[in-house]
Amino acid sequence: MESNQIIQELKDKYRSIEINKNSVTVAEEELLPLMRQLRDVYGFNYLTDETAVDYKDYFEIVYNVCRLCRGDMLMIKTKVDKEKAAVPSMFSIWPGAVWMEREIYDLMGINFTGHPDMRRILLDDNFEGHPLRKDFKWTGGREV
Amino acid sequence: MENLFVNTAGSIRNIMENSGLSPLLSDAVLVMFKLLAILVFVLINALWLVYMERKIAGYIQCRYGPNRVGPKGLLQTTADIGKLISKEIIIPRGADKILFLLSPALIFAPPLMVFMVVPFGENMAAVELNIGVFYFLAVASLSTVIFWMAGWASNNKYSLLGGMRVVAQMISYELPMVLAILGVVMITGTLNMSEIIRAQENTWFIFTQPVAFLIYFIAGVAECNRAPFDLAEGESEIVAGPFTEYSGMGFAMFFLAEYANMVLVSFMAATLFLGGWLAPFGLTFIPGWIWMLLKVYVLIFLFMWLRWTYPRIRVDQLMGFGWKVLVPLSLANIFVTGVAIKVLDMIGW
Amino acid sequence: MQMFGSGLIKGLAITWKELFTKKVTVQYPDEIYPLPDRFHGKFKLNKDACISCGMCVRACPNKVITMETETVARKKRLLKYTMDIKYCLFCGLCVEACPKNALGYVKDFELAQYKRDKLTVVLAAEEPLPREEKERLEAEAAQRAAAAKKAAGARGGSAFGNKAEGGE
Amino acid sequence: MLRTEEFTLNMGPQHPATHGVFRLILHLDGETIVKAEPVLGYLHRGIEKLAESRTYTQVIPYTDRLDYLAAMLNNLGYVQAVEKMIGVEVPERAEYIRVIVSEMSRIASHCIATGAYALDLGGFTGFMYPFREREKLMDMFEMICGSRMTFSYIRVGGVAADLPEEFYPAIKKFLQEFPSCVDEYDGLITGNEIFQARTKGIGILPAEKAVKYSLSGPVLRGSGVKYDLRKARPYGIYDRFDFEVPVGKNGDCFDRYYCRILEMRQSHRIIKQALEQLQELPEGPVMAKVPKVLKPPKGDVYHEIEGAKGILGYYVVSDGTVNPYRVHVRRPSFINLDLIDEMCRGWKIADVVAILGSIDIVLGEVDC
Repeated sequence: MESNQIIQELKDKYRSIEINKNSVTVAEEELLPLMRQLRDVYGFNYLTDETAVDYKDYFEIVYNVCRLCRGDMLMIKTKVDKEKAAVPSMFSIWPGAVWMEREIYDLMGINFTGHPDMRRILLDDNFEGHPLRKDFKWTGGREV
Repeated sequence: MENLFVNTAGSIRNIMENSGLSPLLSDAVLVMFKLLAILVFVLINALWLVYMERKIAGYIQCRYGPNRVGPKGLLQTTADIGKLISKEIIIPRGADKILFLLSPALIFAPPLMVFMVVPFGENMAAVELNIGVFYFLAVASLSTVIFWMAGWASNNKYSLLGGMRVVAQMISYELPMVLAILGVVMITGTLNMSEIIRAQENTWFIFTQPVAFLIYFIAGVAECNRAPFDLAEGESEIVAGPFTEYSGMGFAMFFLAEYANMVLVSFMAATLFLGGWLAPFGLTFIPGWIWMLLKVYVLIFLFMWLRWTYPRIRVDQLMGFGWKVLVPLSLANIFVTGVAIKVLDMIGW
Repeated sequence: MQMFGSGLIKGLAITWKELFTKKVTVQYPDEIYPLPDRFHGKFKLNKDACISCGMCVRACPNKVITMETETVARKKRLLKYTMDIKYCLFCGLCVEACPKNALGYVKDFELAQYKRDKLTVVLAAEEPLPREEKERLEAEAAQRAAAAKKAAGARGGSAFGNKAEGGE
Repeated sequence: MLRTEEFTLNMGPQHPATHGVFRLILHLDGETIVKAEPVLGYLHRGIEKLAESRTYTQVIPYTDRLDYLAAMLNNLGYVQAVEKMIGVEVPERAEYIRVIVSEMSRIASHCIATGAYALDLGGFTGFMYPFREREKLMDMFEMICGSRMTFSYIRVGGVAADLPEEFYPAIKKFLQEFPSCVDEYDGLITGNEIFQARTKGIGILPAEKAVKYSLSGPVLRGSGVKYDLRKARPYGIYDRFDFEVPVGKNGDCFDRYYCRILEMRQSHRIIKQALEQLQELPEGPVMAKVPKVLKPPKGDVYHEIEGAKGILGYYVVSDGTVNPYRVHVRRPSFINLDLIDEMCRGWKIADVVAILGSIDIVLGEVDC
């Protein structure tokens, strides 16, 4: 089953899907059912990467899932507005997302609902602020 | 050359007797001299073995080993000891001070005490004890207590783990060592070391008791905490075991005691299994005590060779191997020796 | 599975063989291992080749190079060229960025210092020209420019076509 | 009944067997592990934040410092991601040099993994022999790009410079000796019964759990999952070489370790084929026509390669300016660690050292 066929099928099922050049953007509400269907029906059993990007007026979470048997990969994005900053966690579908989401929470400040232990992973526990945000202020250091 | 040391001892005794000392006093002074000689021998040996081990380790690992300090690196160990002496002895807070300072002082005692009994050559043992082997086994197991003292006193979790491992290891390898030596004692019938050596006139006990030698050697490696049984100070697991908290001279004492123990176990193996000062195939123009040293150094090379080839055994594998393999094997060896002695008696050998 | 001890014996055989193989150690202070010619070591600056364009300053990811220049008679002159080696990544982007290949490496890797401030390597340090020297040079430049304009004006009609008229 | 009490041991950031500043808080019952709590971040330098204020070429020296034991593979991953965005065509000669150099880097990384693993289990000599081979590789890297560990040699559009003349005899000599050296490791480490007793059946990782927890590289292949990006989704010119992907059977420490030994042999095969095909190539450029200052079009790209420790992915977002808007690195060592707690439970301290060594982490990559 080629990836663009899969995307077409998903498009009829979930209305909120937009297809851009190399990825598929889906609304936050339909994220979990879509991902579950990807894993169970289409066999995307391996979540290689999950990361977040801080654009001007929204965060964007980027998932890359792939099938070990055929090796092809799909990129799924979802938008999160900056104040709420919460997304359902992928732990229930791919437990490998645990540490990736903890790192996103730690560096970007996006909360993941349903995550087993939502703690910082890289920085110290009582560190204020999330460094990878564009509006992160800090003093000292050689950076301008 | 054969009894160089025996003659010197005799001439010292005559000098003292002529100068009017009572025989008892001259005896005491002579024993003092012997003990002093043994102390110097053990310390020089410990220093030399550290250098030898690092050279052999280097050559095995396609590098040179120490060759900068002194001619061909010979003063390396003295430089190390000098450095360690100048280091500050740090006593961790909450450590049991008395035990902490006592254990490095005591660690050298058991090996030195046993060296009194070891026959360096033809009637060259400092004290001709007729329960020599028994005395060796009794005193050698004392060092377990000292390691545990060091482990417990330094109030550090790694040392505690190291100390407990040492106790478990040394006690459970004491048993196969005793049973292996029992095989030899059954043949000779005496516990006196010199007698055992004289009993090996025609065949060394390594040929009549190969299994006992193997068990004794493996148990010896475990007694001195040498690889592959160096669990006490497994660097990559519990940093340095009982002597993690020691610095300066304390650490040096533990470090050198390990080599003194190794020399001791090799001397015992040479005495019990390799026919002490007896020359192989009758080459008696080399004096006996040089043969003894040669055999000891061959065994020490074997210790070092093992250390630089094998990884470390895990604790429970070590115990399993000790109790489930070595002890039954040594019991079987005793049984076979007993039967063999009976059969040989019957056919009147 | 072969006999239990055979792996152990094989291990001993290997270490015995290695005991007698040739050793690989290089006795460092006495013999130095021959360094390849692309070696990224200490920096050297060819002062006269350097046109102080600042390409290397911009190419460095860690802002290691600082440069001071002085323009005399519309010609830039390099004054001070320092490299803060403790931040240097030795990636070589600055050497590649230099159009005149003025910056290069020396085959020397002993860059350690005892004091932190010694780590700032000064590759060029000239005094700014004294004031009267500067005026003299400016005056000369002004004469040369005037002479060039006069010569250009004399040959105005023929060689330059309309470009020269545009220049007036 | 004797009241026993659990005690916590700090296999702290400063420990001989943690391959860097990785901390594992062990809750022990005697010597058996009840709970192992990893603590990371002691080497977090914020490379992803730094990359946002550098130009695309200036980010390359920072990617060297991620997995500093296989820096070429980090460069390759980042550079191929940017090339995918720009759509530049890398010349043939540069492609071959990239394959040779990254496979050499993979062998160097596996040499350290094997050596450090033997050292963790106590075999000091087993540590020295692989390092001797790694020294030869590092000397060759020094010939090619001037530094031994942090190369920044692979650039967007090709490689920094062509292979020097004295490189070819050196690599040929290395290719001749290397198989006998790997046989030596086999004889000394793999065949050793004590080593097998310490690694066989320890830290079992079932295949579906490895897939569910997104592990990758020798850790995943040790559990029997045949997934190597060089075969599954070939990038660059990897489809021109024939090599196998070694796969373990029961996912214990020994299989993970042995996968690396077999991978070294396969990398040796790849380098040999790549060198032959490179020498048939006519002389040509090693760098495509790429502007001095790169300005990729707006957009993003996610590109994965098979790093030494596992799948190494780069997600680069560009907003059309000179600096990347966001660079995210999918770090295999970081993700391979998320099962460490479950894998260590019930084993002894000595096994935690064995399990951690078999996962082969590098803290530069874990903390990023």
